[in-house]
Amino acid sequence: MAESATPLAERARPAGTDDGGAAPEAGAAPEAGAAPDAGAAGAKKPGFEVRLANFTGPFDLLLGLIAKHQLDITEVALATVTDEFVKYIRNLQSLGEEWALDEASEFLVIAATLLDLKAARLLPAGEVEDEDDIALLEARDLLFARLLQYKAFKQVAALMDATLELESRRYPRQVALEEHFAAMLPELVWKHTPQQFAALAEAALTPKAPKPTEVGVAHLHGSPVSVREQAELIGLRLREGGPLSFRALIADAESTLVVVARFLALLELFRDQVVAFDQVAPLGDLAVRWTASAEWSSDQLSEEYEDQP
Amino acid sequence: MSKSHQEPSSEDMASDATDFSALPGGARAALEAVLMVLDVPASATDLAAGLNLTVETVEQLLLELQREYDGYTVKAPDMETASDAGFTSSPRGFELRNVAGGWRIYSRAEFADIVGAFVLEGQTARLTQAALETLAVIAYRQPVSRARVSAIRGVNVDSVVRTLTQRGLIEDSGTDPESGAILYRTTSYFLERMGIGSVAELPQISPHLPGLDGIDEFYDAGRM
Amino acid sequence: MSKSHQEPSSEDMASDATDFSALPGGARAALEAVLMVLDVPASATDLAAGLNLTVETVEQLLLELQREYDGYTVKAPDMETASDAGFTSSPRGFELRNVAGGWRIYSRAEFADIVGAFVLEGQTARLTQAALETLAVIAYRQPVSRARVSAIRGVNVDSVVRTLTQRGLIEDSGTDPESGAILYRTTSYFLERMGIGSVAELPQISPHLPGLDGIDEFYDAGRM
Repeated sequence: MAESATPLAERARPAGTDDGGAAPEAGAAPEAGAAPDAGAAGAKKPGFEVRLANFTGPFDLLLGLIAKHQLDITEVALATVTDEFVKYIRNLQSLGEEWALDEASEFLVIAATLLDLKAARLLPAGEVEDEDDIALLEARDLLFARLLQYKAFKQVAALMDATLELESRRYPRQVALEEHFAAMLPELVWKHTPQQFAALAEAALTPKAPKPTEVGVAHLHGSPVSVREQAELIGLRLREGGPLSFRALIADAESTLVVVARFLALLELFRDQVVAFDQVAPLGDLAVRWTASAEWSSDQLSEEYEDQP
Repeated sequence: MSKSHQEPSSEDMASDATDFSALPGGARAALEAVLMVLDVPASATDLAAGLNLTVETVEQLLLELQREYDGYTVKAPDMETASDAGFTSSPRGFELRNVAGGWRIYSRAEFADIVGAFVLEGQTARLTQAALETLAVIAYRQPVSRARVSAIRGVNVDSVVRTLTQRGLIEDSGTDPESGAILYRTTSYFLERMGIGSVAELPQISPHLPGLDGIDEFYDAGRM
Repeated sequence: MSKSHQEPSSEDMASDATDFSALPGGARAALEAVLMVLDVPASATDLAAGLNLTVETVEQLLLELQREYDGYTVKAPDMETASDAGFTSSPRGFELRNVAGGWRIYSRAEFADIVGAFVLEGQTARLTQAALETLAVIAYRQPVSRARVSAIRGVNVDSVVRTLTQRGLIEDSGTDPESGAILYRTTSYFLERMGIGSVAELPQISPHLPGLDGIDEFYDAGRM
């Protein structure tokens, strides 16, 4: 866009050296850059020390615990981490820290996360037998993915911090309008009576109710989605476009409900032996193939989902 | 203070142009004069409309001024229009930058300590870790709901979002048609504070996020 | 936005001077950086104190800059300190003026028509709803800082406060001793437009609305 707009990553790096290390080191190793809390705690420092003002969340703490033990998440010695977590909480209590409800619930999320991780770890690799096992495996992957994502955001947050810090050293020229220009502004139209003005003030000063956190109610009123229609759609696409991945088949789904309907439709189609599935690697993309004759119609589907959204 | 002008085509405007040769310093100085009164970045288009010059001319003049303030000798053989731009070769105390889609004058970063002593209200306080992470998620996932940001950060972000809004770094950008949730996006003030032209200039997140392109889908499926 | 420094004599400060030779453009550029962002005129004494230079040096530099902006060739045989000031011989679009004992950079008078047209384009005679609400909050909670008004309104009010100041409806009434933030109050022009004699005549509003103390609890929860 402009000469002045150097890509951030390039500028953020020199910042560390220019400022004598005052800004977070953008190019630092992931662990150090990502988890200042853990970095501060260091490998040697006894106890897990987190200042409450700096505490930002369960993933933060979890990452900190993992980073501190310099372990890959898949090899985390959970017993150690869990012990340490409990110790951390006891320590906070002994310090007489007051716990706000928010913070307490955040810690509960950590506990749950650790429990998930532990449960997932209990599953012996490569011996997936029943659906519960699969669910556990997915939970572990999901958790792992979330941790990685959180870590990535933590890293870009550090980059942004360095950039904001660097940029704050430039002050914009922002001066009052020179008087002769100010005098040229159109005369202000003022129609408010003191009472109207007071009403305005009253409204402006009334504390606003916090904006509602969304509750997912949309599905309750969603338009019905028919499994049969979705089966028809899938059939059409597979016959025309050859094998498609499940991902591709749901790419245009406008809601989760449609995704679910297409999934159910696929199961139906599989039962009716008109499609086949290929999966190259475990947990890899699922390729769906049309195996029936071109004359198939959705009327041949079982009646199970008839008229059910 | 900038705004979009209803423009006749730039050719029309040039034909009807102000006679800058009668003014001291010509079009370059006129542009400089306008830059002096800006209180938000102004685009080359707005500046061109206000000065009755073509956008191309203004862009060239802006680049000339920018280089001159930075101390480059602008009278190069290939820049004939820069004939009166002088031979300055030491940087000025200020710089002209193109940020958030517009141009604006800033004091040079090297003098931050000195300038800071004169500016009563220093630049806003540094953001906390929580605020930075929330801002990062919103910047990369915008428009995005608080619930999604919370899911990524693993904590409730309501109060942080409120503070970021108060500081003008993010804003309400309507509601999600499906969930009815308020969606947030970053503001042009955010771009200005980051010194970038658009969010596309934010550093790529993918090197930090190996192989997780499809994570959003995962997310909606398994919300904790 | 200048601030008067508690000054030891300027000689003391000079002995403890900043090493400007390490900065690009030296002391002259440092002075220029300060002048570029100063909102209200600053005296040579204030500038000298802030820059850790003697008043004499600053006065000389100010005159040099003034002449340079006006297009004089400043590298004259009798001005050895101006060695790096360049050979500019065409006037800049801005000028350095000494008004009532203070120095400030203004857009050059010759460009008043062009600058005026640019500034006034799109200006309306009406206050926006955001401006009105902000004015109402300031009127009932004055003196009050921008940060506090932002907290009450939930959005950044910087640009609206600038507009209200520009319109002469509010003014700077000193700084908060604790935070150093500028406090704003309504002006006599505001009273005139409201048709009342003093702010005490503003109609009562509900006493149950958060006052300045209560607002903290409501809005400052999100630590930044």
